[in-house]
Amino acid sequence: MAKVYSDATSALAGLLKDDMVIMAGGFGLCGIPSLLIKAIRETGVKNLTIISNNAGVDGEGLGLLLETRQVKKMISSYVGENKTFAQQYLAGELEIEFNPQGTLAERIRAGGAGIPAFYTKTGVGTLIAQGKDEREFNGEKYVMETGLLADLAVVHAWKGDTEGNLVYRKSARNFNPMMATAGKVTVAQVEHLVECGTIDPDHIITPGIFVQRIIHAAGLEKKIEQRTVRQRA
Amino acid sequence: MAKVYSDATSALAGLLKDDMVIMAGGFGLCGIPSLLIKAIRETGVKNLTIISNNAGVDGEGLGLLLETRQVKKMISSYVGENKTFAQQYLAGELEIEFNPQGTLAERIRAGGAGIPAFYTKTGVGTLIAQGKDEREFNGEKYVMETGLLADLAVVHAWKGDTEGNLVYRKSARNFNPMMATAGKVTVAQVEHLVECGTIDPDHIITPGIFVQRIIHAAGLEKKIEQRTVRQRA
Amino acid sequence: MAWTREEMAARAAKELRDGYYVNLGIGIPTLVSNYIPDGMTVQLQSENGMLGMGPFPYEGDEDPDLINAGKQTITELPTTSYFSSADSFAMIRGGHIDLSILGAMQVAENGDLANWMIPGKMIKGMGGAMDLVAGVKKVVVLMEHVAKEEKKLLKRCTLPLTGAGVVNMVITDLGVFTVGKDGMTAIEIAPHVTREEISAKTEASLRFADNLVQH
Amino acid sequence: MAWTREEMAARAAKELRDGYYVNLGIGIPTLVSNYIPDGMTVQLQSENGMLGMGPFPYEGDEDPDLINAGKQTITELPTTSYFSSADSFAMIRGGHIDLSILGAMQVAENGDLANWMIPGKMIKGMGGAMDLVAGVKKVVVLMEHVAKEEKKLLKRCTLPLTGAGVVNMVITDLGVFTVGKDGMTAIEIAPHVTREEISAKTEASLRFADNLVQH
Repeated sequence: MAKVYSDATSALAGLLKDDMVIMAGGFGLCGIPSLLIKAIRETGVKNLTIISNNAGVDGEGLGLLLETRQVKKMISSYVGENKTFAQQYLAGELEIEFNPQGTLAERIRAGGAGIPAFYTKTGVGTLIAQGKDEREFNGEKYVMETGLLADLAVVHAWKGDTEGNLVYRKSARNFNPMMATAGKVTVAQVEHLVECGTIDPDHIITPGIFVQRIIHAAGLEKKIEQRTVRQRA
Repeated sequence: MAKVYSDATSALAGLLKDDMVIMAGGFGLCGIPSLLIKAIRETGVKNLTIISNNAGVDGEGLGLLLETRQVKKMISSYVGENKTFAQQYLAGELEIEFNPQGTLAERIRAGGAGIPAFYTKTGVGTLIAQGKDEREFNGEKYVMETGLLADLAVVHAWKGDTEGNLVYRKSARNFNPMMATAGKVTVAQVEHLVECGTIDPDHIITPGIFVQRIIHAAGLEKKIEQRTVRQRA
Repeated sequence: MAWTREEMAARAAKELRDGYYVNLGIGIPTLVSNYIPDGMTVQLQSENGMLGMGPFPYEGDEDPDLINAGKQTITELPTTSYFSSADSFAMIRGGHIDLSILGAMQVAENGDLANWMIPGKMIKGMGGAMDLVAGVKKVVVLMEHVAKEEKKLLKRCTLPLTGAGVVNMVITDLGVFTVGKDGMTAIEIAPHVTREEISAKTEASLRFADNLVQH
Repeated sequence: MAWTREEMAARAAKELRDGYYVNLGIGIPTLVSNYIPDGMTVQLQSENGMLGMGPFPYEGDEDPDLINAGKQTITELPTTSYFSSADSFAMIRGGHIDLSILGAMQVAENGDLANWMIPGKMIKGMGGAMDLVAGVKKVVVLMEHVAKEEKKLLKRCTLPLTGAGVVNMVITDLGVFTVGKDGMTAIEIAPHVTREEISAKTEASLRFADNLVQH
């Protein structure tokens, strides 16, 4: 069962269809599966429901799929940095379901872990709890949130081996590990593709069982959204 | 806030009282907080409720607390290897609450993660589901299980730094990371105590926020329960 | 001539497919790993927190930090990864394991499975069995057809259940049986074993498949 | 004379304790990290998956894989650890963070907080704010007392809530206010600010503490 594909387009072959649900890792532009998103755009697949913490920015990340109007609905926690998004949303062309960031992260983890629903304090007494079951535990109110699954998860990792074991680098980890567990099929782009046995098995964050296809994203250009620096003394 | 203590006894000082709930990491005798268990025994604290996947063996691990009858109740998934346990249980001197292993692991994770309850397929239609809420999601039945917390968690790790960041080695990881998150206070014994900055921050499994006290378990003797080997060709 | 334990394990190994992730229970199921066909890649999961389980170590190489769910010393492979028990059972509960092969005391024609307690006897606990049968995509039971004169393929389990309606296939020393919505079906019979013998030793309503294989 | 943003941040820093784990919101709260007293150890959490957040990098040292929850480039410290968003919010929701300091549009006398949406305007989303206010042990709001003539300390929030009954303390340019079961209490007043000015600029029922500190 060879998991390694030569490029993003071949790795996505046969996996895309209109109206599907796709999870895409990343926080802002950090740790996003940029090559896989570009390849999705090229296929022209449409009416997508995208589960991703953010919606990219104009011309980068998921912003690319918004430009081409391939997205029907976003499930996100924050979409502030995207003019295309704002235009389509205000024109009623794009649906959005806001989830608190921690609830979104936990819903994805739950989906991958076979947990159909869980209770959280987050959002109790707010719009987020409307229409959802509430229940008291130890005298405190909690709201029920459901697990999320996707037809396809696309993730970015720092290093991966031919078995699909993944490790992430610094804050580029973010949503990628949970999404890898919650896609019926998960495709990973990795900056360094290595042989099995090269990564210390105690350091692996995503075991290969969760990754069906993997590509080497050589020489990837990674964007910085907000370059903040301090002066040298 | 110095987290490093000189030995198990001083690390537990002020934390123990009768009738408390203690979580103890480990699977079988693998990755158990052996020094901390011995120190708990020496204090004579009693009527303990212990949450641990197993109950040790005679003379090792939690078996030591059973010998001295310090345990009132165990919450475990499997207690097969312990004669003291069997005797006390059959004499009605020891309570046991069996949890499926995955449910136990998830209840502990949920406790530490602020999730008071979740649904699982595990145990539906069995004794385990009796008296628990059941609910259907997508036409399938699930049972509600609640989060678990403890007054104290004692865990074992391979390496730890002075901030309390922990890494585990091979299958000695098991229940330790979740338990570290679910104790009001968590005390860790580590085989290698190192300075901050020594462990690659991408490799840390338990961030120091979860560990209040830490001791160096130098030259620890680790037991093997079932020595199985193959012959050299 | 009923199958031996080794033959039962070899038959169970035919349920493996290339790329499968598999959890093997204690006892006869453990033997299945000896029959993985050459050229087929199968990763074994150990529910205490390991994927890619290797064979027992050479004498002197035992590592107390490296055990399987049966608490036996084992080894790692180039594909190995380690994770916590919560992550391990997230993997199991979430349906990521393709196949679980485990032993049983009783299996009912509706797929119910009992393998963890006998009322009145000391209860050791279910360990990870309830999670495995509830979560794994395909559950194959490997057991003797009859134990101490007691039938084990039943209309209804008399022992407390490990899981309800969870078994997909049973392999015994006498044959191979599928379990589905339409009940239990014999699809293979061990050499020199007769339909009559199987019927006599089975309480469950049993259909014999049209394309039944008599080994 | 109302406090400046820097003075407000300095006052908020007095809520820090040695060994605290703290999450700082975007805006004025970020400035609080400049006022951590010498010799006090405080670890800053960034909810995108980092504990032990360091200062901005020197020019040329920016790393696209190392950003905070405001998407700004930052650095790591010897104490730093990284984790997933699920683990990060497990930490937050589970009550492991001691203190959250964040901005707000409105705070009500019952501790309700509104800081994520204005009906009729483009909604950007709540990000991690709802999780933080629901999960963190102590929530301190740092904001202007009045914005564009609109009062912000109210009897009831008029904007959609971020959390109900979650605020423990409010620090504005005019003073410091605790929020508890007995409502809102002014405990400190900025230099040259009068009780009358505060009362006039506050809709919430406000008690002045017996041991009120007039700076």
